[in-house]
Amino acid sequence: METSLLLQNVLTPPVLFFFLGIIAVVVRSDLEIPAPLPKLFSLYLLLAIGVRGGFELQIGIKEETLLPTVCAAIIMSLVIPLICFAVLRLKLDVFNAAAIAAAYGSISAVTFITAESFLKSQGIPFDGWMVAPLALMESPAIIVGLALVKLAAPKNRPNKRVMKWRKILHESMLNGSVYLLLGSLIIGFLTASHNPDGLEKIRPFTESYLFYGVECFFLLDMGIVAAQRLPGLRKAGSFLIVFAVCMPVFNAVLGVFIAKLLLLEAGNALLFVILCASASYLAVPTAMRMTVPEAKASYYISTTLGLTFPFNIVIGIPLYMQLVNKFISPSLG
Amino acid sequence: METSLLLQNVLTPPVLFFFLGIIAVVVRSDLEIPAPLPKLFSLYLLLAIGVRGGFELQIGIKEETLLPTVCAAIIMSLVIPLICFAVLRLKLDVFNAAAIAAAYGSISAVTFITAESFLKSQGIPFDGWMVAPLALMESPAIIVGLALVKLAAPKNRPNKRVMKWRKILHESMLNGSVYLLLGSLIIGFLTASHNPDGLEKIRPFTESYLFYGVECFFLLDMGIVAAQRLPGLRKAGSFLIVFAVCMPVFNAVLGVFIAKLLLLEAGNALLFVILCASASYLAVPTAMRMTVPEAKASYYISTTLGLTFPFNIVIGIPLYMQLVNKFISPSLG
Amino acid sequence: METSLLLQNVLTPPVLFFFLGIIAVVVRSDLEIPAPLPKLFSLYLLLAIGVRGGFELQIGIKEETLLPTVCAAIIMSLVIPLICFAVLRLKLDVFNAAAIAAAYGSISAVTFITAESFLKSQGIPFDGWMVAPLALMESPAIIVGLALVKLAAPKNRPNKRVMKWRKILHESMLNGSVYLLLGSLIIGFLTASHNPDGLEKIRPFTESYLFYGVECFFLLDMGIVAAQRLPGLRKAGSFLIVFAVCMPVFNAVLGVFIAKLLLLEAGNALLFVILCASASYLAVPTAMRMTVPEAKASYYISTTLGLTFPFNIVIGIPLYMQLVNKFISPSLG
Amino acid sequence: MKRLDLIVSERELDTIIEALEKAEVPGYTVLKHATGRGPQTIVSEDMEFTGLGANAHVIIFCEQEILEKVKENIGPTLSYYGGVAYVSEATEL
Amino acid sequence: MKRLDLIVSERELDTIIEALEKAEVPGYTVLKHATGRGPQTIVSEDMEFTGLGANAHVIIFCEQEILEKVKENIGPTLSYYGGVAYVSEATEL
Amino acid sequence: MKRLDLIVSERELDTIIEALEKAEVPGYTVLKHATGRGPQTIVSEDMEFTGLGANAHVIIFCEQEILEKVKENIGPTLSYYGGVAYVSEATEL
Ligand SMILES: Nc1ncnc2c1ncn2[C@@H]1O[C@H](COP(=O)(O)O)[C@@H](O)[C@H]1O
Ligand SMILES: Nc1ncnc2c1ncn2[C@@H]1O[C@H](COP(=O)(O)O)[C@@H](O)[C@H]1O
Ligand SMILES: Nc1ncnc2c1ncn2[C@@H]1O[C@H](COP(=O)(O)O)[C@@H](O)[C@H]1O
Ligand code: NA
Ligand code: NA
Ligand code: NA
Repeated sequence: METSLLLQNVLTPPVLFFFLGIIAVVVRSDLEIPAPLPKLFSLYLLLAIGVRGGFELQIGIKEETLLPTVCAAIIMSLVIPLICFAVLRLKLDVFNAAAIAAAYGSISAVTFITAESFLKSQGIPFDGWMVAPLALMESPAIIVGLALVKLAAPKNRPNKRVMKWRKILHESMLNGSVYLLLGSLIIGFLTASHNPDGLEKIRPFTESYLFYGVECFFLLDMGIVAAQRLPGLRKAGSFLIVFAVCMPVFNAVLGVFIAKLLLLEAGNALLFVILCASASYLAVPTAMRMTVPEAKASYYISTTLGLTFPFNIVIGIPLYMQLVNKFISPSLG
Repeated sequence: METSLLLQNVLTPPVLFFFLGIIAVVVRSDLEIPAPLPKLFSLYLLLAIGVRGGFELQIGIKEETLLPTVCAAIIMSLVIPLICFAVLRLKLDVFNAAAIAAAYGSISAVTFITAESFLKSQGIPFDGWMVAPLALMESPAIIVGLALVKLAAPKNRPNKRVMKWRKILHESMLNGSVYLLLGSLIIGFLTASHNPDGLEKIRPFTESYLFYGVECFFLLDMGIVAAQRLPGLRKAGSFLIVFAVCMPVFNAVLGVFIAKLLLLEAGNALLFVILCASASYLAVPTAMRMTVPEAKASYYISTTLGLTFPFNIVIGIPLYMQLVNKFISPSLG
Repeated sequence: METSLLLQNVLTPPVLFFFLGIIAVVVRSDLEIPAPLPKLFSLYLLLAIGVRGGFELQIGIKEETLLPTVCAAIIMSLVIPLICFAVLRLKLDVFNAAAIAAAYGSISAVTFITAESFLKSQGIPFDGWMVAPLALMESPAIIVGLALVKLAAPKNRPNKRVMKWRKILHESMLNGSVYLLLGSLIIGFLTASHNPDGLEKIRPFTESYLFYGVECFFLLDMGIVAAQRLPGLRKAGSFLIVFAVCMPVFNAVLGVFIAKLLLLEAGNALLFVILCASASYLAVPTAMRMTVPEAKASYYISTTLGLTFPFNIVIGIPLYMQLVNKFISPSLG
Repeated sequence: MKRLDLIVSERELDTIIEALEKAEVPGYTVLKHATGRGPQTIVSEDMEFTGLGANAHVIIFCEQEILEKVKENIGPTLSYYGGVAYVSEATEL
Repeated sequence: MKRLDLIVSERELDTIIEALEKAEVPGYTVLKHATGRGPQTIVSEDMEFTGLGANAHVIIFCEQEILEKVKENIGPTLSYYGGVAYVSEATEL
Repeated sequence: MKRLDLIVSERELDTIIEALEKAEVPGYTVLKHATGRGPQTIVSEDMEFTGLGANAHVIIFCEQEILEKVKENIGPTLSYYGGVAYVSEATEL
């Protein structure tokens, strides 16, 4: 059964375009999507996810599972970086370990979207408000990462640069992509509650085929980027390669158990697992670049973008689905 | 009642995104929409407004109020710069006064669109052909501005640069955004009259949710730009700050009286008022930059973009609506 | 009758926007569509054509005319460059002759799209799988062009650069735009055969009004580019000017005869003729630039983009339609 | 050999390039989308969408004689519209 | 007259420009979207969409005295975040 | 210290950078999307969408010895595909 799930996941346009991007690099085609077009896609996707999430949140605000799920998600985004940090310290210095740990505590919105598409194609229902935990998992992970640097780093940091809590909070909340996602969420929520007409006008922009098409385009670019990043990862050594594949699976297993405790149904459970298993390549690296320049950008970008992201998109989603089927809805397993 | 109108205006997605952009700058988020994406949105909006306007013009061409309205609009775009020039000369030299005056005689297409959205959300009908006066108010304002420089400027202009009428006309008619708007208007008109099929194929592109979505995106960027411009305005001094808020209101009041004379109904009246009250940050600055380099770009850009635009979008539209309600359709006031 | 067909072709939004672009250059408006926006439109159009073609191919795969048409198209893309080369050698050296010849053997996707729009507006049916021959005509033309250089060029090429077959194949198949078109075709095909749901989600993105709108935008830019290219062509001399107009017509006549032999109906016949008559300005120039730097880019770009493309878009399509009507479906002629 | 660096508004680029061509420079390179501040003006990124145009950085490698002609030709434009022009030494690799 | 070329990460640009303004440079020009490699880092195009930011190339024409002040002001940023700063001779055209 | 300015077609950039790496330059900076004219070719903005690629401006700060190696490595590419390479003096700030 797993291969059939895998195939069903792979044979969707977004994942196929992701492969098209990877193959382009492998066969040395000169296909490229020049800057700032990927930024356009990324801004659009964040805005669209946010607005939709705000709307769904307004509808689902009274559902019983919502609050526990959000809280559990935030806790996961605090705990996962700590686990990752412990593992990474086996081989890496404090700066690099903290930066990578923060990335794995945070989330990847595009992995989330792809999982949603997968659920839809499988006919498995899920709640739109799962975007809320998504939006709330970035900041805590960044805070933990920076706090680890503050507390664990050698006291004599070069240039006596002291990290201030104020700065940590700023980087974690006001980072461009976190800000746009949270802001759009609030706009979606406000519009849904005070201006249903306005909502009807913006929804097609954020939910129709345009979203699906941009997702395909973005994944095409992500395929190119991921494949270009892979050699960088090889340089970083086998420890990080193993980490970039095993850590998401470990986090996913953790996520399955929490999802079971939360009594989530299969669809929401998969999304929750994806939040745990995916790693950030937007907000966290940006925050780290500014505040922890000692960490190598090539490390935290190559692990998340070059290996964990493709792994999750291609193999992770159907694999986690099977885990969910087994442990959460055994009747379907 | 005004606060309720204000709230209804503010709680629409485009205005909320405008605020999101402003706040991003205030809280120092690093959110940015890199060039040339804002240009893409701006080109799309001009093209879409033009095509729709041409189509509506073709339908409404025989309506009685159309011709008088268009003529009145053109006259306003000639008269307003003269009034503004007189006011601005109190404190500024000829070059700066003429450049700013031209900007206030001209229009802001995005303010117009936002007012349309506002009318729709209020359920107040208006005519699509109001785009025609919009398209025809840019060139006259530029002509007046440049003519003022030609006539009033010190005879010994640096480098003995003589302004030729030919050049004035060229700048006023063939400026990129004027040209695209007028060209699209003509294309919309031609298509509507000779090729109804073609029209049906292009209309969804220019009128559907895509338009609304791009409007939101563009206003997000405008919020960022406006907030970045504000400090520049502070440098320019309090005279220009007061001007940038009071002049639009004065022009709006003028517009209300003309609208009453023209017997326009509430919807068209508000749009007419908006044309009078709004100021150009696309066509006029571009023309001025080329032909009147003596005027400071930071002056005419900061007043229009940094203050008049946000004022109109947030407070102006509901305020002018109330004026219209009071003087034009008193039964509703 | 011809003028009526011509008018019907010209009075469609895409062609009108093409004119708007040309006129912008002629009257020296400063309208411009900054890079990389044209690239965005071009990527989107290739992706959309490809996906749609793959889907239609999956439907039409068992149709009798499909295989012969594809084979004939490939043969044409091998034969036309040879004819062109023979003609061009009258005045040009091997390098330039081969590069231009390859361009005319290949195709222009936007000319093809415009012809489809024309057919739709005329109510003439055609098959969607005609995209398959389109996608398959680029590579062979490039191969012939490079083979001509390899075989006919002076043996002592500067820097003793030897052209390897491996490199020729790489350039002809893995060129960015060929790769995206073929890749999207395969994705469309795979999705259509294995995941009808996924297809339904991607189709509106590639076939709805978004496609038509982007086509308009792209043609606006192409108008600007073509008009800017024209002076370059004048420098290249009258031989190339005559060639750029007469060769497409000759190829079209050839195409009409082959289409008659293939028993194609009017719609497909016109598209087949367009494939023969149009010339590449994306894939072929890119391949030539890399492998035959001795050929002047201004020659092969200016002929295809500055003259053949506008000629085909404006006059060619209705002209070829009339040819098709005369020779293929005489009852309608 | 000399290296000339011009920084001018994108909107005056056509005039400048015409002037360069008239001075018969052997070649030139243009980098657009430059921003910056000078004694007179501030040019920021949003100039781009408003149509005001950012700055362009023009690099010219040429002989001293040509430099003289360039100076004559572009002088008026620079003094009217602003912009800077600096010369350094350069030798071919 | 001197010409100073700075190449720094776009994300530190604001700090750098503040430092330049404090040193009272007569003007500066910024070219963004630069990529490259240094002794410490590789900066590629995809830095752009991830928000990491590419590099910026900053050009400053100024007198020797100002250069000293610039050095003081931007020194710490360069040594902490990386980036290069080189000076050449230049004369006004 | 020397400053090397290369202006080459974007399409040859990979070859050039490989050559630079082989010459063991300490670093380099690339600015893409440059347009221009040389003795042989004109490169305009629309090269971008056609896939022909605009020019790239590559800046390298390095020692004289490395320059020699760079010259050897990129010489053939430059003479075959066109492009310019100029050297000036530079000192670290
Ligand atoms: N000292 C300088 N160093 C580098 N760039 C400058 C300098 N002065 C002016 N610029 C550039 O030249 C442009 C025009 O300056 P201005 O002469 O003030 O109009 C500015 O926007 C800067 O990009
Ligand atoms: N020797 C060099 N020549 C030119 N650019 C350099 C050089 N070294 C560093 N850079 C640029 O400076 C940036 C920062 O380098 P780094 O000091 O390694 O962080 C690099 O990404 C390059 O763009
Ligand atoms: N004298 C020059 N000064 C500045 N840039 C040049 C010069 N000559 C050539 N270039 C640049 O180098 C590119 C290639 O020139 P070419 O050698 O003619 O192929 C041109 O497109 C210009 O951008
Ligand atoms: Na995670
Ligand atoms: Na006005
Ligand atoms: Na052809």
